[in-house]
Parts: sequence; structure tokens; C-alpha cells
Amino acid sequence: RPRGAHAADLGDRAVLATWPNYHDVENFAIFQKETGVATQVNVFGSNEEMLAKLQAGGSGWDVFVPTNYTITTYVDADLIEPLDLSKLPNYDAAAFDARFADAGTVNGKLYAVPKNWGTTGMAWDSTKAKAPFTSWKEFFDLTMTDFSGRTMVHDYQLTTIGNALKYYGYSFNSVDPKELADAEKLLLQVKPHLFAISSDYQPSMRNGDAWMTMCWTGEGKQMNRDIPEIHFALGKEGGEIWSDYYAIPKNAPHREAAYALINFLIDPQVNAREATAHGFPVADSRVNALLPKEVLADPILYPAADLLNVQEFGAAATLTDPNRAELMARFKSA
Amino acid sequence: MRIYALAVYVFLYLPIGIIALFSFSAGRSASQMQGFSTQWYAKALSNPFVIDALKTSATVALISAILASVFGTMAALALSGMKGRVRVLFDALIYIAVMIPGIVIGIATLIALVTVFDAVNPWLEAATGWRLSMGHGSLIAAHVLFTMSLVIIIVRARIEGMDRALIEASSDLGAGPLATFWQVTLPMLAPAIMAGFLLSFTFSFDDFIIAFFVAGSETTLPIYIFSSIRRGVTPEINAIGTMVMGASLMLLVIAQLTLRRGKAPGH
Amino acid sequence: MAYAEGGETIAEFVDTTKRFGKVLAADRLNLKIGKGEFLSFLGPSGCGKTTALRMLAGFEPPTEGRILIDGQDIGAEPAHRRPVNMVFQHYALFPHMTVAENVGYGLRQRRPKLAKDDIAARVARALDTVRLGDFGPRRIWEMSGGQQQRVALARAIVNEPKILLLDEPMAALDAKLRGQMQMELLSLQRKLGITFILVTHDQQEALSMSDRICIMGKGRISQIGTPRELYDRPANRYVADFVGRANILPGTVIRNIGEHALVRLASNHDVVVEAPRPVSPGDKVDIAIRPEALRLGTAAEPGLPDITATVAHMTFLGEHVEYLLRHPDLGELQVMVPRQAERALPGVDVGTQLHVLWDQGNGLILGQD
Amino acid sequence: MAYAEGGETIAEFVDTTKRFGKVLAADRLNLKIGKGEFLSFLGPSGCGKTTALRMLAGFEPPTEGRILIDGQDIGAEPAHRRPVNMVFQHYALFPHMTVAENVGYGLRQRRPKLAKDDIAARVARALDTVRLGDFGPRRIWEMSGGQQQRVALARAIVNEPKILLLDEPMAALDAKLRGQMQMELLSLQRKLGITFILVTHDQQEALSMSDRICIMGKGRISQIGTPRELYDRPANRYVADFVGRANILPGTVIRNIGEHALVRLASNHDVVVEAPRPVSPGDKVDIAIRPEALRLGTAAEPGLPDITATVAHMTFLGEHVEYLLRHPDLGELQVMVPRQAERALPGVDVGTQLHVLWDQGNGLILGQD
Amino acid sequence: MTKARARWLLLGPAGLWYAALLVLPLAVVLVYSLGERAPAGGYAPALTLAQYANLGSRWTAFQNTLVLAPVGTLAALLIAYPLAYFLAVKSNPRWRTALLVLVIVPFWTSILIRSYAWIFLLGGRGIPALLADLGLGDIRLINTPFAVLVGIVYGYLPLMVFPIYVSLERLDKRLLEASSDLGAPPWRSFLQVTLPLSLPGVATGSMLVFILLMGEYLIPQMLGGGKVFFVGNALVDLFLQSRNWAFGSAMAVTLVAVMLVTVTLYMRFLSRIGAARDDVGLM
Ligand SMILES: Nc1ncnc2c1ncn2[C@@H]1O[C@H](COP(=O)(O)OP(=O)(O)OP(=O)(O)O)[C@@H](O)[C@H]1O
Ligand SMILES: Nc1ncnc2c1ncn2[C@@H]1O[C@H](COP(=O)(O)OP(=O)(O)OP(=O)(O)O)[C@@H](O)[C@H]1O
Ligand SMILES: [Mg+2]
Ligand SMILES: [Mg+2]
Repeated sequence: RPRGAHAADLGDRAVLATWPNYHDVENFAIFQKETGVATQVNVFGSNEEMLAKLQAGGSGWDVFVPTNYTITTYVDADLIEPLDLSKLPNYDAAAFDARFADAGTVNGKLYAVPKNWGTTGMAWDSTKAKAPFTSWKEFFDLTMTDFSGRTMVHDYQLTTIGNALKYYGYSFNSVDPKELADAEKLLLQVKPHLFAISSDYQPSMRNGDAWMTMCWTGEGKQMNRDIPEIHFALGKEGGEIWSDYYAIPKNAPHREAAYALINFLIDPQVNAREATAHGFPVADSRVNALLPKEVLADPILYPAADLLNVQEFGAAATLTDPNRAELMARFKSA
Repeated sequence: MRIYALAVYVFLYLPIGIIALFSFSAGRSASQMQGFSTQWYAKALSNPFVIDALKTSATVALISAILASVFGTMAALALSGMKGRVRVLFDALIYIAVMIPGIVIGIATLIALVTVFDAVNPWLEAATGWRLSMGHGSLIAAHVLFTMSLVIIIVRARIEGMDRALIEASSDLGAGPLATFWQVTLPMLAPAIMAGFLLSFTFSFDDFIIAFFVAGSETTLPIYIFSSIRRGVTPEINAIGTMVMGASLMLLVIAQLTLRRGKAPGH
Repeated sequence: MAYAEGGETIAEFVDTTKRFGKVLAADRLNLKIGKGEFLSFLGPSGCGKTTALRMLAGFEPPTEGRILIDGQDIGAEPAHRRPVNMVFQHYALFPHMTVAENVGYGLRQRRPKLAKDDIAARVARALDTVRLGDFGPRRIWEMSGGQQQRVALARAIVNEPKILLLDEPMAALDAKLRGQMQMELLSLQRKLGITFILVTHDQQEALSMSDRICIMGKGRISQIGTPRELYDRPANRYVADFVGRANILPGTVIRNIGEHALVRLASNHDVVVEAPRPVSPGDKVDIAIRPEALRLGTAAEPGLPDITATVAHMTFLGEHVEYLLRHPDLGELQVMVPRQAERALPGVDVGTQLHVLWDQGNGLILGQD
Repeated sequence: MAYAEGGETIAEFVDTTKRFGKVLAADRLNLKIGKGEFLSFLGPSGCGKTTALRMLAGFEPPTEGRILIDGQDIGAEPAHRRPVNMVFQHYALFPHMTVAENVGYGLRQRRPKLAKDDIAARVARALDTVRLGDFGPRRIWEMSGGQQQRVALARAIVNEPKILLLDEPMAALDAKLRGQMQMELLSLQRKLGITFILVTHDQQEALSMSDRICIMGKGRISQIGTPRELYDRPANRYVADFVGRANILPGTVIRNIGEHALVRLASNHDVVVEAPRPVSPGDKVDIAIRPEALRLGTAAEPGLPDITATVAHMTFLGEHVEYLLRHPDLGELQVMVPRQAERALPGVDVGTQLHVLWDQGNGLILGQD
Repeated sequence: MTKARARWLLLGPAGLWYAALLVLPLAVVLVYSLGERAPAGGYAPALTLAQYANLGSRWTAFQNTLVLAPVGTLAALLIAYPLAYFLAVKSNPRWRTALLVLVIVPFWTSILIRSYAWIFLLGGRGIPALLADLGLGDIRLINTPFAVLVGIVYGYLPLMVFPIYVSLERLDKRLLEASSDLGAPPWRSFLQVTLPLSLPGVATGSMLVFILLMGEYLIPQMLGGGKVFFVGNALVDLFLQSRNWAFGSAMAVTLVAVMLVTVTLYMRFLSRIGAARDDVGLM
């Protein structure tokens, strides 16, 4: 294997900024055994947070896991560097579904390689619902009626505002002031009926305090697996589909180790173990080949194409748009 | 009265009990008891991130408590009996340092340090190949700011309550200033310094908000716990909490013993 | 072992002055302290006793003047290099050390270092001296007030200082213990032969213990002398009033009679009193007479002035009864009547008129303040 | 205004006993306290003085026995409903109140409420009484020790209690101030006519102030009487030793002589002493004789036993010189020699043999302890 | 070495620390507060008071903080005082130290974990379930201001108990006897003597808790479900979510100013009523 050759100049550690419960801890141990590099993991709650940390500087990260729509911003702000593919022998562009790999390339340069993808839908307790539902309109309407005091929305502008925009049939990514004003009106109207504004919805859903929530695929699957009454669905008018990537920030203190770590994590064997541990879909066909059939057939993780097609990838503008940020702040502090 | 006190103790210990109880759950949920097992302790102890975070926290807390105690005691010694503008200035700084919310200190320190580092780094890197970055150093620095101020306040109160005659007695018995300091002043201040040290350690060990901003790529235990709590909590967190509490208890007992030993009636 | 001119001097204040801002705490002190002497500084609160002691110990530099020890000006020596040791008012024992550690502290500061055994032996000896032989391992706060006082003493004498300074060492003890400790201190001093300088504001203590007493008032030395000198020949009103009690009466000198003088009181009675300083007829003087030097009688005695006064108050004091009498011209007169003598005054009560008997030669003309 | 059998009684202890665990702090106290009397409890530390006072004030319930005030058993009354007030040892002034607020505290507790003006007027009057007229608005910590003591006094007397209790109110004051406050307290008591009960361990204080003194030892009352009774006729060795000083000598009764007795001392000298209790020839007795009742001479006097002793120590005390003599059979003898008498003993020093002169009739046979 | 030199040497590290980590950061925050948000978030230099003018948009956060901080302080005080009183006055001296230690022990466990336990306790399966079993119906506690209040009281109780305990412990019991002797029944003695004399402890405790509450972020975040919004939460959001650093800085400056004013006024008030006579230092 070529990795061994690098071992001498890799240094002793790599810092990985990622999302919670998004890795198989075992893999890091193996990585350290092979290369002598210990992986230090920092976990974050939102892309905004990651961006803020990088903007403030001094983050000390070597690898981080941005979501598709944020990558152009990083490039524009000169916060990440193009990847040197010669150091990523395990990367095989052809193996990736283009839909989940595109965003990694900006201005013709590859800045990020895909990690996982997924959607953001809604999960609800079917015993509390009179009928199953599949639209953001129903989600918000029910919040103000049957589910009053029992609904959770993300503490995350992209999905919370985006899904509110969907209520009116606007684009998930809209930054149009008028459309945002409508979304704000809806959110403010809904707020008194919310159980919480939080991205940590699993405990409340599981113990029955909350009956309905915005929900990321993998976690929807986890809850559904443990408690079958909790259903997961995508909004039929649309919503978010996303893809996470590995990228290397500018001035990464351990650049060589960073490459080694990414290369290690996209090794199909390793990645398959990762996917088994966290449950999110992978865009790499080499990995899918290693996963059990029933996983790939799961309707929550791999929704039907027509449902998937109406979902939108997040747009770069939403990340930096001051109006969306302010709207979220006003919503939370109202 | 007694019943009231009992009720307050129940209030204080209910959550602790819950944490300890769930830490022995066999299930995956941190807020449900599903059978008994100690697997989460094993998990926590074998989780390199937990160990890493614990190490970072302990190191940072220890170093910042030591620095805070040393520098704080030094400053308290210099400030006691001092008058004039310098004294007023320091009083104001101590006062402000204790009063500013952690969030503000965290953010402000982050911005200030990054600005300084950015200015200094190119030059420094050219000269030495090293770069300044956020991490242990900045975390310790930010913690010491608050804890040192705490130490100054505690130690200064002790110095002011200390009998000057003891120092004179030492000098009278032939001990020079330095000898007096080591043999009399320092031992007399020891309980206060110890209290300051323990408070500093606790603060630093348990601080989340300052660390969140200035820790750079380091993960302290509270940061780890916070991250874990954000999504999908397992009883591992409870196990960690229970273990930390056990350790704290031990520290507390040690502290109690030290303080009692140094405490003389009338002092 | 009182100090005598020409005897060996161990320490000396020469025009020593100390100012704290505007406060003149010590005002041109001039004083020689003899080797092996027991000297007391006696004076009211705030008169500068402690200040004098602290200058000698080296805690306060004099503002002006010099301090000599063994003939050497020690103005520049810091406290830890002076051959004197102090017993502090509240003992200032180190609470974090045992009794033995406290006592050995001074020895441990010596350079070159003393051998451990040597220190232990000396500490043991010092503890024996103050009769605390078995208390070495005790903690300070396990000792009673009187015991602590003895530890402080041991801690000082173990260093064999040339001078031992004691700042009101018995002020915090209760009456019974106090008397006991005074006796012990005195015999210790006789035994060790070290010069003791004691600060006190208790005249009884100063009188009963000292070879010489230095009476201080407002930063100045008012008088120095043996207890008897001070009691019998107070130099001025201040001393007369502070050492023992005294009736102080104004009068006019009629004539000199050798070392005595005939003085006319405000009541026109003539009395013969001692005249330690030369006076001339017509001089206005103050006369001091001790309450126990006056007698009371139911009748005048021939040859004595007939001073009649009214009993205003009687205070029973055990051996004595203190009578307070009022005289229209002389004001209040204190007379101390021994119990035996009182039996000669039956039926006397407040309001009774009695004769105050002033024996020839009792009383004293005071110097100017 | 001493208490006399048949006089008006204001308070009474009847077999009052107090136990703290195993400690018997008060052991069957029986005592009547007269209206307007100044009574002192005198005794060494820990003898139960404070305990007796605190039972009367209502801070401690007696374990057995009763306490009457004005003839009423007040056992069940809590402290705040008793017509007594206390001046605490360290005054216990409220630090968060001004002087006037402290003094008015008791008045403000009255129900129905007193008018503000009334309270202010009474407070002003009480402050005037203790000569602190202008100090009302001051803070407690701005007052000196003596002033605080007066505030505590004012705070108690403003309530016009039937009995005023004083627990060592002068213990924290220095000697000079103490004497002054004693005088003031006494004249205040005379003026107000309130019953005062004073706790002290200072015999001088008790002797000079009290109508009657109750001597306590180990929880018991040893003797009650006027100062003179106690001093002249101590009931037992304990009292003789505690009130004033005494030489206590064992002897054997030879024969009775009216109210006196001839007693043979260990040295085979025979002395005539008072015998307040009947004794028979051959009885072994203890004799107490006060140091001032003995005289010293350079020669024996006819008619007096010739006791020769060696001077061991002399302590100059101003009016007196205290001689400590040693006799081979009698042990140590204290003799108090007035200054005047000392002039008849020239050249006497430690080691000199002197004659101790014991006048007929001085000395007293003590009761059994 | 002269005394003055020694003094400067001793003060050196502290001085350096304050200069580098207090004065400098505060200066930076002050400068930032006059700037603008960069287009992609962060800070863009400018000289404008616009950020301060915009403070009104976070009025709710200020309002919540300024209401809940004092209310939380007061609640902590009301609960802590009787406990401190019990410990200092009524408890058996033999157990006193142990009981005191028991008050701090929870304080030594991460506030995060303890808050998490409260999430469970106040959540549907916790106390509300118990209450429902008792027939008290459907009560929701978690994610309400009440839950935040509980968290606050819980988190800061020891900080309140200790100073009060110390001041009550130091209280001279004879003062109570004196009061009783002067005719005050027990409850009036408490009001007129015990309470006023424990005010320094009350002052210190409430000051400490108040200061910490003003900057609180975690407890409202965790127990308020993101719906109870403090200035602290607003600040975190501004710096980490909307990345409007200029506005965040302006808000931080304002928070510090508000605290300085409040605390100073409080101290004034305390020294007026005499509570600050002792040591209303912070310990
Ligand atoms: N460090 C100081 N600063 C200012 N003034 C002082 C200082 N030390 C003493 N003084 C003043 O000097 C005077 C003499 O004080 P000193 O302590 O010598 O008196 P003292 O005779 O020992 O009195 P006491 O019997 O009360 O101890 C007093 O007026 C005192 O206030
Ligand atoms: N609350 C208490 N608990 C236990 N023992 C007590 C208590 N109060 C007093 N005693 C004991 O009762 C005895 C008498 O105490 P009391 O205070 O009455 O003595 P006192 O004569 O006032 O002594 P002092 O002169 O030292 O004040 C002592 O042995 C004391 O230790
Ligand atoms: Mg003095
Ligand atoms: Mg007592």
C-alpha cells in the first residue's frame, strides 16, 4: 500500500471537524495503528458554526466536513484549498454519483470529496396523527392544531426557514425579501405552538414529549428502527437534499496527515464500516456494493426517485444571506 | 426546618441520582433504564475521544489552576497594603474580569488572539518555522484570566486578615525576608491558595463556553459532552458524568482534609 | 541589678525620634540600658512605648537620632540581624507549627546551620525552663493563654539574645494567671541574666518587677528611676498621678527647712513637706501626698494642721477602706485607711465630719511638668 | 441597701439546679435577692456564675428547682417576657444599628407599640444617664470599649427592668477605665434603685461595689454576705483564699477564751484567734490570718509569740511592700508591710531573719470546707 | 532588590495577563462593535453606531435576561436562605461540615450533564408523569421559562448557600439572646437581627449568581428548548450562526455596560442599607 511510504512525514495527529455520531470510532484506531496519526475529533451543530470557526481563524482543523452548499463560500473566502488528487489514491471520481459529488468542484477545481448524502424530512408519532401526512403545509398546520406544543423545528436556518418557505410553495433556498417575510410570519405564528427549537430532537421524540419534528434521514431511520410508530417522510412539495464532503482548510497544521486521513476514510472498506455505524447513505458505488441489500432498499434512506427529485440542494446564498440569519434570530428571540 | 433541608437535598441530588442510575442502563438511551450493565463505563473508558477530552480538560485545568494560584498569589501579595493609582487600576481590572460573562470573554479573546496571531504569524513563521495558534495555550490563558482574579480576591482577603506580627516575629527571630516568606507567609496563606487553586481547577475543568470559543481544535470534556448531547445521547455520557463526579468527590475530600489541617482556631 | 552610672551599658537611645506623619511617637529619647537590667516602659496607651521597643528591635527605623547596641550604631541593621528578641503582645506564635517548631524557629535561621540534635537539645532546654517540657509536639491552638505566653517566652530566650523585649506580654491573661506569670518571668530573668525590657501600662506590674522604670508620656520620657524612687520622688504631677495614687494640692512656699519646706495650702493650713528641688518663699508649688500617708481621726492632733473634711464616699477594699472626703477649699481628698485603723472610727458614714491628719514631713513638692 | 431577712424580696432561687450533660453547672442554689440590692456573684472561671444569671434571664431552663421573680415561678416564661435585662460580657450590641437604635430596641418590642416620640424621649434620657447624650446617631464600631459598655448599659436600663443582670461587664476594659466605670455603675444603681446582679471574678470589683456578695465554687454557693462579713469572717478556706489574701495555717485548739480561742501552731507557738464556731480543746483547725494583720519587727515583742522567719522575697507595690518569709515549721508566710512601717526595718534584704508579730486576737478559725 | 522593584515583579504576570487578555480583547470588541458585518459574515471595518441602533431587534433577549436573572437570583435566594440558616444555626455541629460538603458535591459535576438530567426529570417521563399519575393532569414543564428557572436555581444554589452560610455562621449567637432579653419573640429577633446581619452574605451570594446569570447561555439553551432566549443565547447565535460579529460585539459591550451599571447600583444600595460594611467582595 502506498500509505506506508508516507508514514514518516505525516506527523502524529490530525484534527477532524465533523458532525456528531458520524463516524465509526474503530476506524480512527485502525488509522492510528497504520500511520501513527491520532485523529482528534471536534463535533459541530451547524454549517454556520463551522464557517464561523474558520472565519474567526485559529481553528486548527486539518479536515472538516462541509455540506454541499457551503463549499463555494469557503472557496470565495479563501478558507479551503484545492485537493491534490495525487495524495488521494482512493478517490475514484467515477465511482461517485455525480449528484452528490458535483458541489466538491468549484471553478473546475476539486475542493472536496463526498462523504455521505441524505435528506431532511419530517418524523412524527403516527399514534398521535389522525392520518399520515407528507407535506410541509400539513406539518405547519398540524403544529398549530393537533400537534400544538409537540412539534420541534431545527435550530438551523437552512431547514427551518427553507421548510417554512415550502409551506407557501416558494423555493427552499429563497432569499427574496417578500417570500422571507411570509416565512417569518408563519414561523412567528407557529412559535407559540412549538415544543422546542432544537436540532437535538431524538430524546424528546423517543420519550414522547415531542410528537413531530424536522428530521435528518439517518436519524429518522434510527428512530423508526427502535420505535416503529415514528414515521419518516419527505415533504412532497420539496425540501432539502444534501451531501456532505471532506475538505481541507487553508493553513491546516497537519496537511499531510489530512490527506492521509481523507484517503483512509474514503477507502471503500473503511467507508462501508462507517456507513454501517452511522447509517447515512453513501454516494460511492464501491461502498454500496459492500453494504447489505436491505439497507439499500430502505425507503427512508433511499426514497423513491420522484420524491427525491423535488428536493432541492441548499444554495450557497442561504449560508451568507444576512436576511435569513436575522430572520432566524428574530424567530428564536421572539 | 429539617424537612425543608431534606427537600432541598433531594432537589440537589435527584438529577445526580438519575445520572448515576441511567449510567448503568443496558440500553442505548440515556434517559431510560433498560436493564443493568456497566458496559457504558467500559465504552467511555475505551473511547479514545473521551480519554482525549478528559486528558485535555485535566491538563488545562491543572495548568491554569497552577498559573492562577501562582500569579494570583503574587499579585495579591504585591497589592496588599498598596495604595495609589496602580492599586485602583488593578482593583478595577480584577472587578471587571470577575464580572464579564464567559461568552463575552470567550468571543473577545478569540477575536483578539486571532488578530494578534495573524499579525505575528508570518513573521514568526519566517523566523522560527513556528506558528501561534489557538489551543491549549489560548484556553489556559483565557481561564487564567478569570481564575487568577478569583485567587487574588481570596488570597488578598486572607493576607489582610493575617497577623502582621507573625512576619515581624519571624524577622525578629533572625529570618531574612525570603526565609520569612517561605516559612511563615506562604504556609499561612496556604489554605487560601489551596482554596483558590481548587476553585480555579473546578472552574476550568467545568467551563464550556470560554473553551468553546478559544480551544481551537482541542476538545475539552465539557465540549465533548456538549457535542454528544446535541444529537443522540447514550448512557456513556452518564457514565462519564458519574465518573467525573466520583473524582470530584475524591478531590473534595482531599481539599476538605487539607483545609482543615491548615485551619487554626482564630485564624 | 539596677543600672548605675558607670555600670556596663548594653543599649542606648541617643536623641532617638520617631514620627508617623504628624504624630510624634517618640520624641528625643535618651536612655542607657544596663547589662542584665530589668527595665520597664510604663505609660498610658499611645504614649510611644511600643514604638520605642520596635525601634530597638528593628521594625521601625528612627526618624532621627541613633540607637546603639553594645556601643555600635545599629541603625542600618535589619531586624533579623539584631541580637535582640521580642515577646509579642499577642505572642505572634506561628499557628502552622508545633510548640517545638515555634521554639526552634530562631535556631533554624542560624547560618552556618546548627546540627539538628543541637537544636532539639536547646529547644528542650528552653521548654524546660518555661516548664513546658512535655508540650513540644502540641499544636499552638491546643495551648491555653498562659501556656502560649510561655511558648513565646521560650521561643525568644532559646536564642540567647542580648536583650529580651516584652510588649505587654501579660495583657491578655486574667488576673490570677497574670500574677503567677509575673513571678515566673522575674525569676527567669534573674536566672538567665539577660537584659529584659518590658512594656506595660499596668503600674502594679512595673513596680513589682522592674529594676528601673521609664515613665513615658506623649512620646517623651518623663522620668527614669527605681520603683521606689519613682514612688517616693515623682518628678512631676504626671508621674505622681500615674505611679500609685496621689492627692495633688496647690500651695505657696513659706520657708525652707533643710531638705523640707513649709508650705501653706489653699485652706491656709501649713504643712511640712519634702522639697527635692530648691524652692524659695513665695513660690507657687504643687504638693503630692499619697492617700496612705494621710490619716483620719475623730479629733485634731496637736502639732498637726487641723484639716476638717466631710466623708463623701467609702469603698471597702479588703485590707483598706478608701475614704473620699470633701473639703471646701482643698476639694476632694483620698485617704486610704487600713482596716485596723478604721476600728478607731466607729459610726463613721457618708456625711460625717472627720479630721484629716497630715504628719510632718509627708508629702512632696513636685517639679514642673 | 443590703438585703435583710424580712426585707422585700424581688427574686429567689429555690433549689435551682442546672446540668449540662455530666457537668453540674449549678447545684441546688438557694438565694433570695432583695429589692434594690446590689448583689455580686464572685467566683473563679467555670464555677457557674454565668449559668445562674442565664437561668434568671431565661436563656437556660433549670434542670431542677424553681426560680421566682416577685414571688411568681417564672420557669415557663421565655426570656423575652421576663422583667429582667442583661448587660452581656462583650456587650452584644447590634452592629447594624446606631447607638440610639440599639438603646431603643427593647422599647420597640413593646406591644401595644409605644409612640415614636415617647421612644425617642426615653432613649435620649437613657443616653443622658450614661453620659452619651450626643452619641445617638453614631455607629457601634465608632465607639470605644468604655463607650460601648455604656451603650449596653443604656440599652438595658431604658426598659426599666426589675432586675439588671451584668455578666462581667468590665472584663474587657483596661485598668484605668475599669475603675472609672465601676464608680459610674455604682452611682447609677443608687440613682435608679433597680436591683443589680453583677457577675465577676475580680474580688476587688465585688468588694468595692456590692451590698452583698455570693461566693461561688464548683456550682455551689460557698458563702453569702456583705463584703465586710466575707472579708472578716470567711466561712471556710475557699472563701478566705478567694476574698483577699490569707495565710492559712493548721493548728490545735488549746482552750476557748470567750469568742476567741488559744491555738497552738505547728511551730509550737500559741496564738489567740477568733473562733466564730464552737471549738473544743484538742480540735485540729485551720487558721486564716491576713498578710496585713501580721507585722514584722527586728525584735520580738513581749506578750506575742516569737515567730522568727527568713525573708525569701520582697515585692514593692507602692503603698506596701509584700514580704514573703519562710519558716521551718509554718512554711511560707505573706506579710504586707506598709511603707511607713518598712522604715523601721532598715537594711532588710532577702536572707535576713525577722520576727513575725502576730497581735492577739488577729486571725480566725475557719469552718470546714 | 528594592521593595518597589519586588512589587513590580510580583505584579508583572498579572498585569501582563490583564493587558493581553482583558484590556486587549475588550478593546477589540469595542472596535468591532463600531464595524459592520462582512457580506459573507464576520467583521468588516467601519465606523458606525448602526449596530447599537439595531439593539432593539434583540430587545426580547434583554428583556428575558433582565427579568429572569433577577427572578432566578431571587428564587435561588429564597430557597438557599432557609437551607443556609438550617446549616449554620439549626444543624448538629457534628454533621455540619458533611452537610455543607453535600451542598457542593453536585456543583462539581458538569453543569451540562446535570442539566441533561433535568431534561429528563422535567420531560414527559419524569415529574409530569408522576403528577399525571397523581391525577394532576397534563402538565408540561420542559422547555418553559419555569424549567429554565428550575435549572438556574439548581445550578447556582450552592453559590448562594455558601456566602449566606458564612455570614450566618459568623453571627454572634449572643445577639439573639440580647434581642430576646430585650423583649423580642423569636420571629421578630430573626427579622430584626439575624436577617440584617446576614445581608453581607446575601449580597455576596446574589451578586455572584446575578453576574453569572446575566451571561447565562447553557441553561436556557438546554432547558428552554431554544424558546427561552437570553442575551447569552443571542450572543452565541450572532457569533456562530448569523456571524454578525459587529452586532455581536455591540451587544456584548452593551451587556457589560448594563452589568456594570446594575452591579454598581446594587452595591450602592447595599452599602446604603449597611450590608456592604463587611466584605461584599465576591468571596
Ligand atoms: N504605624 C503607625 N502609623 C501611624 N501612627 C502610628 C503607628 N504606630 C504607632 N503610631 C502612633 O504613635 C503613637 C505611639 O504608639 P505606640 O504604639 O508606640 O503606643 P503605646 O504606648 O505602645 O500604646 P499602647 O499601650 O496602646 O500599645 C500613637 O499615637 C500611635 O497612634
Ligand atoms: N451550654 C453549655 N454546655 C455545656 N456545658 C456548659 C454550657 N454552659 C456552661 N457549661 C459548663 O458549666 C460550667 C459553668 O459555666 P459558667 O459559664 O456558668 O461558668 P462561669 O462561672 O460563668 O465562668 P467564667 O468566669 O469563665 O465565665 C462550666 O464547667 C462550663 O463548662
Ligand atoms: Mg503598645
Ligand atoms: Mg461566665
